[in-house]
Amino acid sequence: MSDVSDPTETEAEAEAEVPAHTGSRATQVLGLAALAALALWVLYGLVWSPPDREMGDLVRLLYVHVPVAILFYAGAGLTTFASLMWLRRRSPGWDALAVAAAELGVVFGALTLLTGSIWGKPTWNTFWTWDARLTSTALLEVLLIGYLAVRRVDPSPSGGSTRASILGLLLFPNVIIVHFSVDWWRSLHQKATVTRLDPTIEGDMLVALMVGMAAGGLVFAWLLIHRFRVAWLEQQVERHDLDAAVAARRAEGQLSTNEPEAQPA
Amino acid sequence: MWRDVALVAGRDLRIELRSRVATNQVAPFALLVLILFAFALDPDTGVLESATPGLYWIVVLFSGTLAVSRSGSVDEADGVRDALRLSGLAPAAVFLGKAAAVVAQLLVLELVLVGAVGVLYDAPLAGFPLMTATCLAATVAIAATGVLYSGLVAGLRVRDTLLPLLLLPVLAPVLIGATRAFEDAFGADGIRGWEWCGLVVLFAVVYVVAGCLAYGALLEG
Amino acid sequence: MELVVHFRAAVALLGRFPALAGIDLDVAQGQIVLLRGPNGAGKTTLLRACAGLVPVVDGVAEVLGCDVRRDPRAVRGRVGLLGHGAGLYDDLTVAENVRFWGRAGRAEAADVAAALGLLGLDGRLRDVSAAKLSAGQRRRTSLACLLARRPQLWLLDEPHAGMDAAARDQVDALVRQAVAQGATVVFSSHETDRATGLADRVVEITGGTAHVDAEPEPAPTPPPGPEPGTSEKVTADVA
Amino acid sequence: MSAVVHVVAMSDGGYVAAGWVGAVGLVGAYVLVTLRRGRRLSRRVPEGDRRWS
Repeated sequence: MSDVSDPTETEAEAEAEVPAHTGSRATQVLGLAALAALALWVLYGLVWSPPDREMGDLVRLLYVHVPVAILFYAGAGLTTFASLMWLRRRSPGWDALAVAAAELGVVFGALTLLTGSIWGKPTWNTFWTWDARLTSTALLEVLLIGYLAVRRVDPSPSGGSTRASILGLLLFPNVIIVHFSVDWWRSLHQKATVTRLDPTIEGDMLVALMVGMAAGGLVFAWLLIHRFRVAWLEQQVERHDLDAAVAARRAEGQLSTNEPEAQPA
Repeated sequence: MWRDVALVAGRDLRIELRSRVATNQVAPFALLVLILFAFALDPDTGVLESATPGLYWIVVLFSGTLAVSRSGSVDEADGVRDALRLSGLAPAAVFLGKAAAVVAQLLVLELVLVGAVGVLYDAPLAGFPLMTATCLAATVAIAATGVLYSGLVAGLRVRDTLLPLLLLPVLAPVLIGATRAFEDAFGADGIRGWEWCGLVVLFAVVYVVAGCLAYGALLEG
Repeated sequence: MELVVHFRAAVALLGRFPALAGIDLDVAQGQIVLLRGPNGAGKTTLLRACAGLVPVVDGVAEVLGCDVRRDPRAVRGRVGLLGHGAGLYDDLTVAENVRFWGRAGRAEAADVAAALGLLGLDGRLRDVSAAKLSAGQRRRTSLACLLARRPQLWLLDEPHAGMDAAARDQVDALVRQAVAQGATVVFSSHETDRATGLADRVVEITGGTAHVDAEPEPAPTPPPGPEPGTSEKVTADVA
Repeated sequence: MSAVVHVVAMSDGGYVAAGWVGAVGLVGAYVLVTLRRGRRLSRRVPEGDRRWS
């Protein structure tokens, strides 16, 4: 196995001694932007924006909850899209993107449920209610966890990807059907009592929400790139192990030609 | 194509006829759960009666998971997967055949369970056209989704535990729709049962199509 | 001479293990080729790769004119594999198993009946469920399933294992008959004497590679020659 | 607009703090895990195959 790398790439970084991590100039810039946005978000969200007339300071939880929830759905959608592309193109990059998006989706999904319940307790006086949006969000989280579970248990590289991509492909359609049916189910019993979010947010509060979305989006993108590279590295390690295994296998063949009776365990 | 579907369905049903897993294990399990619900929800307070449609479909869903799991394990025997891949059967035909066999078993089970809730829960059985249509649609939906997902976990050591985790959340809309339709059939007010039945039909169509398209890739995986 | 199997530097994976590590193999139409080698050498994987059941990830792999690396499905209807797993449904009888796999492979009812007859499964064993068969009887049933489909390429993994002497003679006769009818046979066996007697060529496999010059030496007797039963003893071209 | 007033005047501060700390904490922990995984794997892969560096 040779470690020869592309000369054009190494020249630029020659003296910098390429560090062994998943960062690059692009992610550093993105990371700094994300940090700046995070700082702004904290200032706007916790300090500069006024409390809501009805919700009081609890509105500040929404500056976390809403961006995180949107990113959760974005992660799930991205998983489905990447799975579809993998099934069509079979290029390993799409597979890596699907894992990365799904794992980020699970993290942001957990946060969505967590911040949602924390907001729900003082607002509705309960951590959980059988609202359509809550129920379908929880189900999506379970589906994503199942997706990752399948990825983890299958030992063969390509088999695991095929299984997982079909599961990933079904993910978003499932969410749509689940959401649609749950929405209809709840609207029978109570006329949408808990979905008052939109009307009262304006002015500085709207700015805070927007800054939150920008900051969340930047963090998500930065993290996605890093997680994607981790998945990519996993594929590379697998490939290198494979090369080594092929070499070892051939060597075993050369050795045992002399004595064909040798029986490797 | 349809000849192959019939061939595979016939094989699965014949295996069921010989091994009697559905009749000797799944059906008694379903009845047992119905009885356990009666212990958990006091029959005298009327809770049981109002919850009957939901309980009925929960039992069908769990039994369906067992039936689907069994249907998948039939093909886990040594060398069968290879033989299936070599056989020249279209993957979609294998999928439809297996799903059809599960549908046949579940329909019989549902008939038994309808009788059981009528007797044990004193359910006000009525609205038979709606009930029949819902049963048909929901059974196709459960079987198609189940066979597709059991193909997804085929060959894994943890397939029996993973299958319910993947399958049950996906089937939530079927549970909701079929339950509402039954409530309407049993005479509850203000529920448009036929529309709920339509939702279940839509779900069934989506999963039959998805299964036909995806099963080939799963057999390879 | 038309090549039925043409492998060049083929790499095939079992999970993450390269069971075939760049193998070369050519088999001409009408040949009977014995794969020999220690356990774990890659014989089984080679046979399965020829059937398009194991993904070939590198090199050239053509079987019956189909590229099994690109499209492993194309060749499957035309090959028959007798693997380690019987591929039988335990709850079905012998006849039901053979009929199911036969009909799945578009075999006529007559082919199914003939296959059962040729393997001596049309008597008492016919209606015995597969779960109750002995190892040798299971093997014969699997072989009947293969036979009913009339494949062009026979891939037999240890066809003699677990069988009594009479059944082994039966297998050898079936192989010769198939070749006489234009099929090609690749098989592995540990029964060295019997297997080399049956084979036109021996290929030694170790460590996932073949150790012969991969060009098929023209067999001393042209392949369509030998009549069933009159086995020509052919020296193996082991490197 | 006085910053201090709003911070002090939080009536449901506990919930807000829990939400923000939980969010930042969980994402932070995930960031650390991901970066560490990346470092560990990077060492096993030759430079040329890390296309970004």
